[in-house]
Amino acid sequence: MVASGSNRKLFELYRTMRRIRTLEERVGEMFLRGGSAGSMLHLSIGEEGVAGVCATMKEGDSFTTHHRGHGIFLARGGDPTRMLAEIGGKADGYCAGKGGSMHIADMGVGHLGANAIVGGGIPHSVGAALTYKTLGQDAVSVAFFGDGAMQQGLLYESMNMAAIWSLPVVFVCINNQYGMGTRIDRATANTAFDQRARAFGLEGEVVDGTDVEIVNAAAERAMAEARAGKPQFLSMTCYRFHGHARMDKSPYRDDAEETEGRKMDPVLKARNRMIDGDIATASELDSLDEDIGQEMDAALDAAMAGAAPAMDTMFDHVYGADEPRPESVRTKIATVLNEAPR
Amino acid sequence: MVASGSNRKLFELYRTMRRIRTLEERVGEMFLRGGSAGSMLHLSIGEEGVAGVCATMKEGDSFTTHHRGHGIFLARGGDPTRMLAEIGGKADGYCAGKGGSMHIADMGVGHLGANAIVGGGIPHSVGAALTYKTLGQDAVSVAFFGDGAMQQGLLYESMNMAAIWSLPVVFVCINNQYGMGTRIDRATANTAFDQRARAFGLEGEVVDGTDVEIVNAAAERAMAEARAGKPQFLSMTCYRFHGHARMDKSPYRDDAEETEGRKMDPVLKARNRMIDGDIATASELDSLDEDIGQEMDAALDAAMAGAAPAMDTMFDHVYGADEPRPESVRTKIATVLNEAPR
Amino acid sequence: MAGVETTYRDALREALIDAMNEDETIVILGEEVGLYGGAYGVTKGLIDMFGEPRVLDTPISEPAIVGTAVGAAMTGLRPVAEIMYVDFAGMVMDQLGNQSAKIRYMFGGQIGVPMVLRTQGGTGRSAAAQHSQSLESWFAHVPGLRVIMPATVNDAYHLLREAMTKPDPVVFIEHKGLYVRKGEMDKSKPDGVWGEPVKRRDGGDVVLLSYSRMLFETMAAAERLAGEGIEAAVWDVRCLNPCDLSSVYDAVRQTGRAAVITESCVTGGFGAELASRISEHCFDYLEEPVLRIGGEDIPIPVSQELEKNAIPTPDLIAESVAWLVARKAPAWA
Amino acid sequence: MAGVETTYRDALREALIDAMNEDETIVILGEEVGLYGGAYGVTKGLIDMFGEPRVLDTPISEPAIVGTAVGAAMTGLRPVAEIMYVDFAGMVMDQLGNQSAKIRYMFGGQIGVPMVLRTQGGTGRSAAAQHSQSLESWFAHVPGLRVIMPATVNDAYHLLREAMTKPDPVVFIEHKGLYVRKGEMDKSKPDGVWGEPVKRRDGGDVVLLSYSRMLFETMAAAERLAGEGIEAAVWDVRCLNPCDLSSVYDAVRQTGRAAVITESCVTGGFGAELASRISEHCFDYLEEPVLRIGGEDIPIPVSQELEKNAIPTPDLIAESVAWLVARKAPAWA
Ligand SMILES: Cc1ncc(C[n+]2csc(CCOP(=O)(O)OP(=O)(O)O)c2C)c(N)n1
Ligand SMILES: Cc1ncc(C[n+]2csc(CCOP(=O)(O)OP(=O)(O)O)c2C)c(N)n1
Ligand SMILES: [Mg+2]
Ligand SMILES: [Mg+2]
Repeated sequence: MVASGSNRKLFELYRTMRRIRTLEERVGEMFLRGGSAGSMLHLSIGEEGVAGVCATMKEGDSFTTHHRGHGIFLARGGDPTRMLAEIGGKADGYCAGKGGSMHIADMGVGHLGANAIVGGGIPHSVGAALTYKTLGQDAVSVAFFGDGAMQQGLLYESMNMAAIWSLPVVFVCINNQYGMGTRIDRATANTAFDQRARAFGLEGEVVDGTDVEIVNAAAERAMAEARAGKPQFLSMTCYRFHGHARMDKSPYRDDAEETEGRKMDPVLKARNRMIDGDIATASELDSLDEDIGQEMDAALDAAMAGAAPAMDTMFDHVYGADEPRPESVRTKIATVLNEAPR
Repeated sequence: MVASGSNRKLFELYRTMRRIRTLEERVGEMFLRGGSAGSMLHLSIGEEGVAGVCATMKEGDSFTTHHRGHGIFLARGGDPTRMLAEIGGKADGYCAGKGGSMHIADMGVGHLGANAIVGGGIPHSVGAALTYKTLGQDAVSVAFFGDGAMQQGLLYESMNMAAIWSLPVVFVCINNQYGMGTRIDRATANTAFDQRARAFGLEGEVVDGTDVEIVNAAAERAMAEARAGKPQFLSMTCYRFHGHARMDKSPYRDDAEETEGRKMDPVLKARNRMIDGDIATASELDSLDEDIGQEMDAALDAAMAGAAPAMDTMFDHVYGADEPRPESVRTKIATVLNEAPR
Repeated sequence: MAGVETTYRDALREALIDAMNEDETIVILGEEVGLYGGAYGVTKGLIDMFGEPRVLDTPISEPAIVGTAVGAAMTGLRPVAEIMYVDFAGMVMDQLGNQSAKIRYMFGGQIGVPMVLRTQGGTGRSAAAQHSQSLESWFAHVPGLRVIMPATVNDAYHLLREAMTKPDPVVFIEHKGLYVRKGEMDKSKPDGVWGEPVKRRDGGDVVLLSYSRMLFETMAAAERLAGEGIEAAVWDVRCLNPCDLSSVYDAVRQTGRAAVITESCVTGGFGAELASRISEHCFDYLEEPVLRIGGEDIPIPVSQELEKNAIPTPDLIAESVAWLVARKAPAWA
Repeated sequence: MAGVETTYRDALREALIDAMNEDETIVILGEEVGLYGGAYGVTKGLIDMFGEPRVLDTPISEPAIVGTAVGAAMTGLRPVAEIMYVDFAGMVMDQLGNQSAKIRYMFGGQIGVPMVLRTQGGTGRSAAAQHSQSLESWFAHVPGLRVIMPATVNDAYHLLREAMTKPDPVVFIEHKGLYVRKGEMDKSKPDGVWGEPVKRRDGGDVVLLSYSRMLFETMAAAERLAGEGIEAAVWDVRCLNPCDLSSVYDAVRQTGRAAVITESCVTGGFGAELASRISEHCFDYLEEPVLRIGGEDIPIPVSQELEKNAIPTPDLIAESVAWLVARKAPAWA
């Protein structure tokens, strides 16, 4: 059945969240099957509530993500096959196998790039917003980052600039309560992050990141304000379901905490709400989930079937077209020894 | 006459402030007479209220300053002759003519160093406080910096660490309302700096930096709290009387503003208060000022009479004693060419 | 159009003005670039001519200045960001080296970062250890960055103009000791080609390779050597990386002798890269080792006297080169 | 006391434990050094053994981590700060290069900064462009810093122990590809002297100079060359700066041939410094130019296949050296 209006909206948000979760599950599978490029893969399971933010972004808006950004990119239109291909370091990945999970990007959908430097991408969104204001474009840039970045000074320099220049930018902190093995209360003495934003002249809000409707409503407000030149900060509280990266078994937190934490499940919460509210039936949702499972299986198979980049592509894209590709070390050595005495 | 108790205190604070002002006037004179090492000399005239903070520090406490730190050092026991000698790049300056005005330091009085990097010295005070806590020493470290450093991310990283580790450190912002030609309201959208400190878990206060008694009372509280493991932030509002450095004529602000600003005179305010309160007579204070003038004249003459460092000292103190001094380029070349064919 | 005499500072300023008039996407951002006119006056008056936001005074937030420029460059602006002293590179190398330089590559060529980072370095003002450095070798070791260090007034104009047309980040390092230096600027005649060195003086006895302010100390040394009957060719590297040195190799193959003169301290400096390349490509022709004449391996002291002698002087250059060529060992040898 | 077989990681860990037991002023601070045990396990269990504050987990605030270590080192502690990846150097070069390295000098010798900055670099984990770099040349260009890069298990122990006794900041760069490598550790017998290279293999035909993980690729190449009748001496630089290379000069004067092998990209890399010094000091004896075999001048790509070939392989080293020595040009030449 699936009604219209706000019901329809919740249904779509659920679909997005389920696709994120299933994609991340496949990423984990890809690693286990030895198909990923390395083990530095950061799953956003438990953070699917970001779908509520992504749904408020329009075409022309841009965003930057951190090392745990698969879900955000998917929600903004990333193609799972090309995403998984890049995560596998394949030639037909979004970045031709050069960037991988931590450097995936797609200018086509305004994805200015994931970043392997905690906080590193934040000022890029400020810069994008500076472009929009300077060229009079009606667009907003959203910087997504984790709670760990709340301890990076660069964030506050970025917020301050956004505030003095009244830039259309939204800072979104995905507070999964951990930075690797460090629980947030061991990383800072004051976790009321909205205070920080206000102290630098922004408007800020902390919301339950596991309730996608709450996140969506807050993001709607924030995006509208940002579009009007009032930079915003939004922190969504959630829980990192799994280890930091694929090798991490989280020995630093006990099972009881994890069991509790995993009850903060944005996907399940939305599913139950739809069933309780007669927005959709369990079987409807089960078949949707199944379709998504098949979509992601197909994507994983297609991605893993892809080829590694040709060796020679290593020298592409170091500089723009006006500059010759760097000489290989082999060529350098050959030149030197050919010049040397016979 | 000069009474005892709080009156005596105000008198001493006045003496310190007058010595700061007169020393800075001599620094300006030294530059005009061509005796200073370069022109990057930053006078703290208008900021003499820091005397109120310095008076609350005990032996064993340490401090770091910024590029405008002459007054702070003098108030903590700096010897004007050796200070001016260093500012002149002379052999008998505090740093043997290697550091100059922006890198003056004296471990003897706990001066961990001035710094030419805006914000650069702040974490050094946090580190000193970490030492005191770790080794169980009853000492506090005070980081002095300007309002410009309020826009340096490093400050917030430092505050955050001080807060989570409950370190005995006091962050003192000397808000003279300018960073070079940029008035503070063009550098940030929210100048209520105490909010920033609280947002990171510190206690913070903004006070009138031109009333040395107010500054002193606030600093007393802050030092006591910090000693008890509660890091503090204090911002003292004042006005930079002169240009940023010796070459700057402040074309970016109009005379009317400067005239108004210079009315915020901490030295004059204390003097008038003492006269109005019958703590001291004008003539007593005039003769005190005269003595100070003679003291600083003598210091300037002695400093300028000093010799430049011996050329060879250039190679000292690059590494500790266990490492040979770096070879000079001359020696390197001589070695190479002596090895080469005759 | 004929050349005019002007200063290095004004040539840079005119390059910015001409480019901003032609290209509306160019914006200047940095500390004191607006009302103050730039710490060394290069952007004086530009905020009146172009207004905000094309000329933006920033807070004292170096990492965010560069990071903001990166994002702006990715989305349609051509930012010219200024870091007041190259000594502050240590605060921005992440945004510069990990972000701006690698974005094109990491993203598989999807996009570049067309920005210019203007900064200045070097000794000469008793500015001490944190305001007097020459750190070009840090940038030259980062693939994806282009590193430019103009010495002449005409290069100041033309290389900055060209930097503002490049599809990649260009680190443009000026020298605080050159701003008031006068020279001829001919907007219609560049000194040479981007990415290649320029010969500033002919000479058949030895090839001297330098850049930025040291070029003039080297020229002065060459004059002195001429008095002793030694003819030194002087080459200006200008574009440190990427850089095609083949013309220099040809010259060295003629003289069999070469020296590299840098203000940056010798150990780990860019002089090692230049000397290595010459040794590799001219090995058969070299009659003597390639000399590295550079700054002392020490922080820069504040005392004028020490500072002056912490870097190569015309005396040191001339005496070293005379020895290299004519085996006239100086007193200190 | 005899040697025991252990891993590079555990040798480093034991060095920290032994030193902390002997010197109460040593504190370890950095991201994940405590509960997590270090991103690569080097500090595993230390927080249980020594507790806080001797082992301090920090927020993700690299500049403040180093800055705090500087202040602590100036006031009586001996901090061992950890920056998880050398790639983050761009965030801390100011506190490291402008502060820790220059304080003794700027303050006229009043005080030093006895701290160790532990970090790790290099390729091998498909960690891509921002987690795979080799940036030692940045540090080696800063007077006042000491730069150490151990390759062997025994050096890992002894050099880290000695680093924790130095009166100045030591940048101690480990390699992510070596942590699980096994070797002998003899606490009573260091491999060699601090500040000097160590010969790892004898050979009269050519001298190969390397350090960190590339040492083992070079050793592998040397074995292969031996099969072709070419005897390569292999020297391990270990202490990059300051460093006394005179023993290497003597060796090169014997062979007349030398190559420098680094993982860092060639242009502006530390290999240029090593090659320049050898060319300067062994000029008369060199029969061939000193070869620089280094990483490609590109960011590190994520694809395993590309990553493997972005740095020197034993194949490349062996083929290049064979050509250098026996004039056997490889297929690609
Ligand atoms: C500047 C920097 N410091 C440290 C790291 C290593 N690191 C990678 S992710 C991470 C934790 C980040 O935590 P958070 O920001 O909360 O993101 P999350 O992993 O929880 O999504 C750390 C310390 C890094 N990549 N960059
Ligand atoms: C990191 C850094 N950025 C820029 C500068 C150049 N600079 C020196 S002082 C100064 C202004 C500092 O203002 P503030 O902190 O308010 O101190 P004040 O000069 O007002 O005492 C600037 C921008 C510097 N020295 N260090
Ligand atoms: Mg987190
Ligand atoms: Mg100020």
